[in-house]
Amino acid sequence: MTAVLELRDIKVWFGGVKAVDGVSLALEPGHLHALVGPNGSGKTTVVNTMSRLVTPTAGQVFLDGQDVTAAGPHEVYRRGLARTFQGIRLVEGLTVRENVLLGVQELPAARSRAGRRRAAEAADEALERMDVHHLAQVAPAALPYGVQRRVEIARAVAGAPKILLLDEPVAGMSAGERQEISAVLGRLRDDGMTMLLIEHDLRFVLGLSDHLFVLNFGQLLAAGDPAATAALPAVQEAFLGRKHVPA
Amino acid sequence: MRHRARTATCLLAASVAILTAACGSSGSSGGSAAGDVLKITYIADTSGPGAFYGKDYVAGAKYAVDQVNAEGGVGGRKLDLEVVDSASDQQAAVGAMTKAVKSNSSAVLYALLSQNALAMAPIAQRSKVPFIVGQSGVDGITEAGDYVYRTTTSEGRFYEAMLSTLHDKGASSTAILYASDNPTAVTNATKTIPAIAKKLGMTITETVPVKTADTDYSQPASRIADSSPDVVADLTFGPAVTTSIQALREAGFDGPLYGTSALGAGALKPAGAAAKDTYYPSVFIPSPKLPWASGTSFLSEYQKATGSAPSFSAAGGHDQVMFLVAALQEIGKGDVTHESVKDALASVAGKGFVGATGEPVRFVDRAAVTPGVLVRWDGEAETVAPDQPSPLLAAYTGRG
Amino acid sequence: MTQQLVNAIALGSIYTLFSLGLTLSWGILNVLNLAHGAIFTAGTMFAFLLTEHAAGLPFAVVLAAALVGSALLAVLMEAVAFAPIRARSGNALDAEMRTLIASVAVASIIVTVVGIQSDHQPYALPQSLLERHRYDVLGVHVSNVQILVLVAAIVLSALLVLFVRRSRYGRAMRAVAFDRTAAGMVGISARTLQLAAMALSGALAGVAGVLLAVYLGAADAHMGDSFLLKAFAIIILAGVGSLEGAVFFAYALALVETLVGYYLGGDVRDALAFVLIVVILVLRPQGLAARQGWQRA
Amino acid sequence: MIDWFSGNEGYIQGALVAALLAASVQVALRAGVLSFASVGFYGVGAYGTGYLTATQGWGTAPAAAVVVIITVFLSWLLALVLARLRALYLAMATIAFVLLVQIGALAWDSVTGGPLGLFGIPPALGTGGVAVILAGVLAVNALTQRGAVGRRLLLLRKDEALASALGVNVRRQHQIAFVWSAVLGSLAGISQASLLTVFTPENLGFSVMVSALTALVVGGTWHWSGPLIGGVVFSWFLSAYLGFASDYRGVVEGALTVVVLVFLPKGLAGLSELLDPRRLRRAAGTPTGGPGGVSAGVPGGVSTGPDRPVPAPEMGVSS
Repeated sequence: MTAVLELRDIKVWFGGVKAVDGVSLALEPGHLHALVGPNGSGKTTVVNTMSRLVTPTAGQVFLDGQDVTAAGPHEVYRRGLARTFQGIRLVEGLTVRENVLLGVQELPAARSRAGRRRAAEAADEALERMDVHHLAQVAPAALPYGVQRRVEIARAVAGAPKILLLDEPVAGMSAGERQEISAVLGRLRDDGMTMLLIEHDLRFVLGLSDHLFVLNFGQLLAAGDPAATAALPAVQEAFLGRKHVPA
Repeated sequence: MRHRARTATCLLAASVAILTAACGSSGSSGGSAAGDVLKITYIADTSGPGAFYGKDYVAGAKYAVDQVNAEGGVGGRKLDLEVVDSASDQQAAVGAMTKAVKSNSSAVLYALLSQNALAMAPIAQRSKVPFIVGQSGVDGITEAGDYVYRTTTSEGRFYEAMLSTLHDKGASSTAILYASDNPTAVTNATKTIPAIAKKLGMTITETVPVKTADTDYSQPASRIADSSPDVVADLTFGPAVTTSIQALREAGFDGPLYGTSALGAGALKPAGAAAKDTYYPSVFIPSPKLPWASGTSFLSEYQKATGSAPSFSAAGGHDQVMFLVAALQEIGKGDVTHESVKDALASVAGKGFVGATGEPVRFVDRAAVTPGVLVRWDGEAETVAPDQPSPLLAAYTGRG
Repeated sequence: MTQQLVNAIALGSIYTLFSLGLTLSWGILNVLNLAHGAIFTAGTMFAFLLTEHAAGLPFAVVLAAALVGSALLAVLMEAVAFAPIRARSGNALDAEMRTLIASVAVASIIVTVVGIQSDHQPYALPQSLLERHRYDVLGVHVSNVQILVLVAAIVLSALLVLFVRRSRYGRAMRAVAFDRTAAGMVGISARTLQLAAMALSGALAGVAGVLLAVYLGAADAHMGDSFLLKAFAIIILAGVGSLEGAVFFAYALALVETLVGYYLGGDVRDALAFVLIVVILVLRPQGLAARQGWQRA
Repeated sequence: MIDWFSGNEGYIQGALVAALLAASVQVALRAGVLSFASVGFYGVGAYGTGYLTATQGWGTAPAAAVVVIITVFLSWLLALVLARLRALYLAMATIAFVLLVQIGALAWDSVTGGPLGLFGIPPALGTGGVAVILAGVLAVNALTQRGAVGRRLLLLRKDEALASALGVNVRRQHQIAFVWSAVLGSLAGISQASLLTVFTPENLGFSVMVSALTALVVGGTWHWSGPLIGGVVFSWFLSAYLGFASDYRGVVEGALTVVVLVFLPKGLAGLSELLDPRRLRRAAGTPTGGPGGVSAGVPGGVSTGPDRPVPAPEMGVSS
């Protein structure tokens, strides 16, 4: 079974700063992977490298077995890699539905008239799956944070991606909202979606993920079964040891 | 839905605006010529950078109209001068021009900027409306056609006599500093002066272009001073006049300067004593020593009527009107149409008319030819140069 | 050749004073302030009016008055136009554009008023304000005005750099220039900071204007325009917000312009600054002197 | 009506050209490109047509066609060169480009006529022809204001990184916007040369850029009708009816502009919104500022959230 997404010895250096320093990992189809690490460990850079917003200093990125290291972010999106950002990034001036339409309208399939209609249907379906269809005509800025996140996820999954990268989807959320999002992620996993969840809170991902990657100082510290990996002393130290150090 | 509502409101707003504009303008441009009044539209740059001269042109034109009306008008008809501000802006000038050619004006007069005049002249010619331009140093202006006249002598024509005078005083070499973004200065610097210098046997030591907006003249001035010319042509405008003269003096050049009529009193005053011994040609200056009688009598009468001395711009505005008046007088009680005015202007141009800038003001190819006067700045005021070739324009007496 | 060097230094000093003010407003307020040239001109007009109405004042007083007048004018512009527009703009692009246009509109107002005041003619500060002397040093002409301009540029830029480096306000300004969210960190309200930056910027423009009017011998309503574009070139070479860079590149540009003008002619010199803008932006968008990576901060 | 039209034709022509020029800046801005380059191509269009018709004796139509093709080619090259620049940096680079075009126009005597400019350009297009061009341009802009293209443009200018992460080829879109903007600038130049019959270096340059952007922003930056409203207001109404202000014309114009900028964030095109009661109600119920992540509240209220394009490598499209 080939990995949906694979990083091979990725290095990302900003000037003298080694944000990511030799990370290799593979994401298996249908799994919910979690990438955890303390603040500043390079998690977002890893995601940005996967979604091609950052070009690695060295190493390769494979999507569905194809080398996409030189591809642009729009190209990997069109090939089935969708992502969300750490902060909510909905477009002001567009309604909820229009925001979700953005997730499908640039796909190659939406070029024909029939394709556009199918894409719109897919968007409406995604709205329903995320339970925000009743808000379709609302301006997103007026909605609660958790709902806005669901709209974003609807936008990301509307185009039926092969893989979904979620960059700290519950950051800054209340317990109730976290519950809500975690239920959404569980449903997506049940539907067979391959996902990578970036999170700095180890506990949040433990019950949710199938596979855990731990990142520290730009390097992969450990990987494997979530519970076992989290129990490793090195992982405990990385999280507890840095807990009191302000990032 | 909301887009449609917005668009509709937009269109509504736009159409209201257009209707308002339509109503606003119908009063001024509609209707035909009133029987006992001859309307003249005077477009002038009375605001913006050209305002200093533009306002004086208007003052001169108004004075002329008042004089004519005080004497009973032309053929029993009073003159009605409508002044439109073109704001030293080409768009405003062209807009005012298209409006004026559709109005009941017998002719359109304009001062001051060449750029604007160039764009306006073809409109006049296409609409077959007589168009009389004051100032405008560009020769091409009257090429637009037989409806277009210019009442200010191209200053380049004065240069030969000016340079001869300087040559007679012992100058055998000259350097040229000029504004390379001004068409008149470019022509004079690269064609007129070199040709004259060659004829007189003068050498040109340096030709240095500057831009009107430049602020550093020390470097061009150094170049000129280093070439040690006997005299220097300073063909710059605005504050650059002061700056360049001071820079030339600072760079060590102490000889006489000469240049364009743009040097004028306003531009030289800030330079003060540094500009002492600067020569330039003018079609008119407010001096009782002016070598033609109509000029000095204009000076005294204008001063009597308005309380201030007329500038060369006022004289120019006056002569634009007087040229038209001479044509209207020829028509007399006849029908004043654009065509009859054009024909009368051609006839007057053939004979010449008496104006403040010449007695008479003659025409060559619909452009005025006037005697001119060589002016010398003595450090405080402009004076008629003591060694005055009279007339300054040698060709003036020769032409008929 | 040495003479060209002297000329270039004087020109560079004026460039310096002008650019420093502009780089402050761009770096701190993110305003491409096209009214900077107009404020510069207004400075000359303040000085001119003062000498007209109160002849015999010492030069230092006239200079100080122009400084204060220009600073107030800049603050007024910030308070009446820029700040309300920023507060009401939807996003950064909108705010940048709208303040840019507002600065043009304000410039139009200032230039028109100065034009009316001066009757659209060049005007000059009285010769008695600062007697010009020319010294011949080893065959090179140096005037006292050139020396004054140089000294003023050095002293004022040194003071400004010190202020920005050492004072609480200055550090806050720097923090904002490097990271726009950092204003609150130093405990100074963003509002105060913005007004202070505009006041400084205006004051520098006013001083530069008066010195230039003295140096050139005359001024007119439109004199600021050509400096504006040169200053933009300098700021871009230096990197937005970099004071030391602005000083360095002000002199560098003046020197290169003077030499190019002398040897290759005016057209090439005019094109030089603009070619530099394009080339530098394309090769190094953050400017030549800017510290690496500050835009990532 | 015909009398009235012909009496105002000069102003109307001015408004049409100004609207085209403002639209040329707008189409770039809509895609998040703050570029003045179209004003340079305004010069290219005007001088190109002027040279080919007045000097070389070509017909206006083939001349215009050739000029537009040259514009597409040159602007595409320029877009490649300037691809990395954003916001004020791009604005600055394109200002420099326009001024270089102006210097070129002054220096290249044999084609441009130097400081004197070109005159005697045949008036082939006429007011009607230019009005048709403008109507076509505005129709395209109006149609692309909504639907998929409209959404894509909004996304592009609000959040470039998000756009690329949602499959938008940002660099390509910027190039298209840049070239389209240049073509509109060129069309404005062709129109101006043909209407005025003269074109000089003074018709180009800094003040032209500033007027184009002013007309656009005052008219309404983001609405298709903005350029038209701005053009009509500045090149027609203010030119024709500010006579009463005489010397204070510049003051009145400047003050009006500031007032519109401060009180009408959407420009004069936004006036219709103020008059629409339904929108007013909706606006009242909707807070305008986004929540934390969308636009961080920062000093002065300028959003510096992800919608601010900066020329840093991780935000741009590095392919």
